[in-house]
Amino acid sequence: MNARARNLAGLVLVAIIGLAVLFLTPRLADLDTVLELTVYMVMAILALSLALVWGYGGILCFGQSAFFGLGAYTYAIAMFNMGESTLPFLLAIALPAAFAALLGYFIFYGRISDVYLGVITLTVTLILFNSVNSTAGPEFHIGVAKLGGFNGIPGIPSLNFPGDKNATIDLEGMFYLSTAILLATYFGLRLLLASRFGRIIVGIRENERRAELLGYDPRAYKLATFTIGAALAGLAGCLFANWGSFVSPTIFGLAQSAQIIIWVIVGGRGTLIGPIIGCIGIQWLSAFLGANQSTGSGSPWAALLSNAPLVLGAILIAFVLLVPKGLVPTLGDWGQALLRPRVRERIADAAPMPVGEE
Amino acid sequence: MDFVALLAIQILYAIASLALISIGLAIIFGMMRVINLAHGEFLMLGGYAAIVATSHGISIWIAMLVVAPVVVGIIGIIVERTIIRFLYGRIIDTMLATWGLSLFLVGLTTAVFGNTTVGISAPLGSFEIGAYRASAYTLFVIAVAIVVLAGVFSVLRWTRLGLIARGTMQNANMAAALGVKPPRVYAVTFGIGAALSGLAGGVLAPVSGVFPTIGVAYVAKSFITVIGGGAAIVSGTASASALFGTVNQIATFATTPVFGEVALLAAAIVLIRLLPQGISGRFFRRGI
Amino acid sequence: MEAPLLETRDLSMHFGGVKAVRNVNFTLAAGELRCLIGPNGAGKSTFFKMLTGQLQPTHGAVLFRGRDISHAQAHEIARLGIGIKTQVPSVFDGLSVRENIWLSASRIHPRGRARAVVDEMLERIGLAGAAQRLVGQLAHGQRQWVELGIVLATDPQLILLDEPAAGMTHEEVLRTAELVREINRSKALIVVEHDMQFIRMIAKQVTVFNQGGVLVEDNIENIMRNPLVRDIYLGKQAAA
Amino acid sequence: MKVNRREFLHGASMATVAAGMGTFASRARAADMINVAGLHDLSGGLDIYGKPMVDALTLAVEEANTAGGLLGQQIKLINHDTQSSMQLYTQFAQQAALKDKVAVVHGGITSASREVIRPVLDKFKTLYFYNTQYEGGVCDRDQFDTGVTPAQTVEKLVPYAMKKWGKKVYVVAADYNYGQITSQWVKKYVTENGGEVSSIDFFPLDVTNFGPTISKIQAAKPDFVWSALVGGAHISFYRQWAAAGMRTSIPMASTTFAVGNEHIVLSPEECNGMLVCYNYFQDLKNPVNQAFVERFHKRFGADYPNITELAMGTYQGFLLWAAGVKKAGSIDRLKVIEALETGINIDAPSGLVTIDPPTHHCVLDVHIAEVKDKKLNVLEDFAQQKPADTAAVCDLIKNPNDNQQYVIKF
Repeated sequence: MNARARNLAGLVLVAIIGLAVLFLTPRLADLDTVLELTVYMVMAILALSLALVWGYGGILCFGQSAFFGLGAYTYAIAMFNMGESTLPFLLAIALPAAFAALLGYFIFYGRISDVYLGVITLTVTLILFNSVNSTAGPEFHIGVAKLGGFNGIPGIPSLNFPGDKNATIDLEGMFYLSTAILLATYFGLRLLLASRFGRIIVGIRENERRAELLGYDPRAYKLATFTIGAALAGLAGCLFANWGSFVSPTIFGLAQSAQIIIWVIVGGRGTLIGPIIGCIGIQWLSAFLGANQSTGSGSPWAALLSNAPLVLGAILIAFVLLVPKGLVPTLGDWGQALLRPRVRERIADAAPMPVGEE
Repeated sequence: MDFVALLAIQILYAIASLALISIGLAIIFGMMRVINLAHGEFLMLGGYAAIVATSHGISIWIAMLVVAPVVVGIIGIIVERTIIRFLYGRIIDTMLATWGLSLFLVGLTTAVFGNTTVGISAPLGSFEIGAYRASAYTLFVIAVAIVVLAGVFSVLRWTRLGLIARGTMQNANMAAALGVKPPRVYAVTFGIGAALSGLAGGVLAPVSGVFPTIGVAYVAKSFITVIGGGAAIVSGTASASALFGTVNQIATFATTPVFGEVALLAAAIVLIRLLPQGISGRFFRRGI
Repeated sequence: MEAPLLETRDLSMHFGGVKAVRNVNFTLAAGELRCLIGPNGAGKSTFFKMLTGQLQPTHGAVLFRGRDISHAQAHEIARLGIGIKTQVPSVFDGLSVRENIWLSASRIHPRGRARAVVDEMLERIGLAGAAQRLVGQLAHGQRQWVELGIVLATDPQLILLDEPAAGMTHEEVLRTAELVREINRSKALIVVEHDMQFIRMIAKQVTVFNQGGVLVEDNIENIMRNPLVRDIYLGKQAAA
Repeated sequence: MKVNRREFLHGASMATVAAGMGTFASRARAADMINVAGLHDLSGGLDIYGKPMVDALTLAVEEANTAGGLLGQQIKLINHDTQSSMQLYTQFAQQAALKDKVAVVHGGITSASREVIRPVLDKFKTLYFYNTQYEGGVCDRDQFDTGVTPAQTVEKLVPYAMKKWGKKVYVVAADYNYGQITSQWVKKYVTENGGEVSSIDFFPLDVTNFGPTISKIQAAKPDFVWSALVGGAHISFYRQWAAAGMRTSIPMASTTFAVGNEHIVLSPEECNGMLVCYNYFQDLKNPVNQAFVERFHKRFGADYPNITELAMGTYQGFLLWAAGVKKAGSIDRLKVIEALETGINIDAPSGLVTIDPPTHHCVLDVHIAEVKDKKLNVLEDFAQQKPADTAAVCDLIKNPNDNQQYVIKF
């Protein structure tokens, strides 16, 4: 079974599971489950955005939440001012992308890389956090939308079918939409990575200097990757604002940024399905740990297990020590070890080079 | 005029506290390329160590200057032996592991000490500058920062330990040549870094109080300071703290704390853009 | 006569106080094959780095096909037609051999053509059998070949080879020399090498670097006889 | 081939769904019980406030159950730890309404969390009690706010403090809408009492260095400082204030201090003499309260630091809801709301607490107390304060479909 056949099998499997979740969940699960899954799907899109930028582009962006938050705030503010969701939806994607393009130009054409890039992106989110966090006063508003500072913006109107502001999308609709967009994003990225562009950004990740000496301009390719990632994060932000009809500055916070990175590491860099799994797994875990607290009474063990940060932290540590590559690549290794000795771990689920095709 | 003097002290204090919370991270990151996301929790633990010790009747000075660093130093070594040592050269994995560690420590402290803010009142009382009064403890913090930086510098510069440490970080064989096991050097270095963080946490406890989640307030700022400072541990940390502290305080006085914070962060971005190697990378080549 | 393919004027590179390359005036005609020799630290690699835009000269100029490229970006120079094979093979370790070659071929060719070029090149460097293997898992010699393949696939007019025979078995050295001569039928080359047998096999003109400057420039026989060269270079080798 | 694929697809989808369901199956549901949900932060930055509230709610439910439950049914309390995360507030509010099918949700600490919960519970027609003191102005028939609002406390404390100390006030406040709005009320009452507010400074909740501000305050030389600072980080203000030797020279009043037990965390030298004003103090000398404190200590230990304003708010919130249910003879949302709108009242530890029908807020007693050696000594009582601020903008009897939080202009 060669690489391409395996990839094809993988694609088909993902497609089947994806469609199954998409169409069967609302029929078989109760509304609460559907809503819970909705937010996981939205976050998975966010995870994918970093999977592209970092996992494939090799750009360790510590501030992916900046674009996520910008998307959410853009949608909220535009929505209050316009009422019809088509333009706000597009703005929520375009604005973060534009912001990323500027920031990226500043970074990549300034030849800033690895940990320094991490710090700059982190710093940018913190600036956004601090600024937005201090807009509680009534004087801070854009059009009719009050920024609300720490408390954020509640009661954000939901998306509507393009053109008709009264045909708002209901809760199940949001699930279908989010899941569909997640699937679209996944397969879209698969296409992108199988394209010449995708090959080149992986090449640049592998050996930037060599790519340069072959005549590729790494700055331009990184900038493009960074911008696409930001657009996706913005899209996720828009959907998130819809899901909770709420957005607050914590969306820019350090915790949020680190969380996205963790999803990718846990799931596995250099894969797309990995970060999705990592994201959903960790989200579900923290929700599960928080639910049904045993207070006062109950054994000390119960109390300890209901201590969300403690358990989550322990799991992460155990993870990095035992499954350093991340879930999917490790599973992939095991699987492929059975199939053939050579392992193509680094670009596990990217389709092979388009040679011998057509 | 008095006010200017007061302002000057506030600026010095801001610089000192930045340097204090950063130096431990600077050593751990600068010498072993480990991005320790649990750094904030090391500071937090230092605070708790100092407070618990004081509440058990130990003199506050001993508690802050001895108990806190020793306790956290030991914790640091345990962490290095049980987690970090498996991850050298895997910068990203250490990030994930230490992030997990930070969550774990927050959860643990909450379980042990509960979640309310605890603290000890600052000793030394206050002093007067003309019409104004300020906490004498401020001056103490400044002094501690100076001593710590000078100490780290001289250890690295003149002692065998420092030589071995610097050597090992450049190449492990050198330490072996000097008849020292690299693993031990790593453990000790990490321990010292942790100890200094503990010291900082202890010294700042009376000022800011301590609660399990206080680490978050520290980690980003110290990380930015360290990177802004660049490779040279002492001169880098010192110069970056000086820059950021001054910017932050002046902006705060002139406007609001928020703007002060934003000004600090903006300064960091500009700095890294202009000097991608950090301040020391530009001005103190091959310095300490 | 026509303008030289490559020309440097007083090309110099200083690191702090150290003058790694000083006032080098060097010319290379189209289609020429030139060898650079000289002891380690003579400035050969720094010279290459400046030709390929990896370093910006402190002063002086590099002209390629009559155009000043002293301050051009590395990728711009590559696109103008200078390819380099570095001393330590610089390849895409995480990608397969085929993907490596494809990455460079597809810079100048559309998909379909690129594929043909890749197959061709795989044959030429004798790795068609290992096409699907990760380059990171290949032996040193093989990675040398891969890098050569990458460079050739971008079809540059001038190729810089930094110690192509280093760490090769005698057979591999022979093959490499053969390949270099073959390449030279269509392209100009500058080859940095220590292995005199290898140089004899390929070179007519040789330039000797010493302490960052050009010591002499002559045909191989005279160079071999030149006492100066013996002292600073062959002498060293004999002693070594 | 086709068959195989269909079979496979079938299998795969079932597997997925099974997995999906399995993960959520773990949460129990008891049809024969009345489910009540509590949404509070037991971890993360705000757990300081959450923990006592959860304890109070737990006690209230246990007492109700030992007393035979409600309408002959036992009450099942479901506590969710929202981990100081707005996303989890949304998720758990949804879960409470849809999966736990609760009769009422008690919880939410910051106004932010309330504004996250409120729309969700409105959407799914679930009754919601917000039991924290807050800035006022929420007007929503599906919701009750049992905490005190500025008009009930600030209005009393400002004149008291001005009489005691003087007319020039310097306000330091947390930079979010509670702090913003409270400081506006302070300004209003100070000027109405013929004083002046020399400055209002706002601080994000994570600020810990107050050196510059303390200097600014000294430069302004006010008669006293009004603090509307909130949260663990802001405690350092009082520390640094005392360390600078200011406590003795410039006194301080607050309607946020001690809500997080600051008066116990800080040493007497750091906060003695500060004036505060709340609905509840643990040392209130009335039989109901003394009995309550005894029960509370029996349940959670005599060393329990202090029963906070928020804890009592939660306890009273539950009692009010229970009273509503008894009167309505049903847990049906509308019936309970109507029952509560008859102006139900309870004889609570803090005194008489009555639902104010038009605002769904509470008429209750407030007390001014002085911090003295880690205790709060009550100095003066003000009976039955109305939620005048919210009442100025909200009348749910006239327009029951109103649903928003007003920012009260004056």
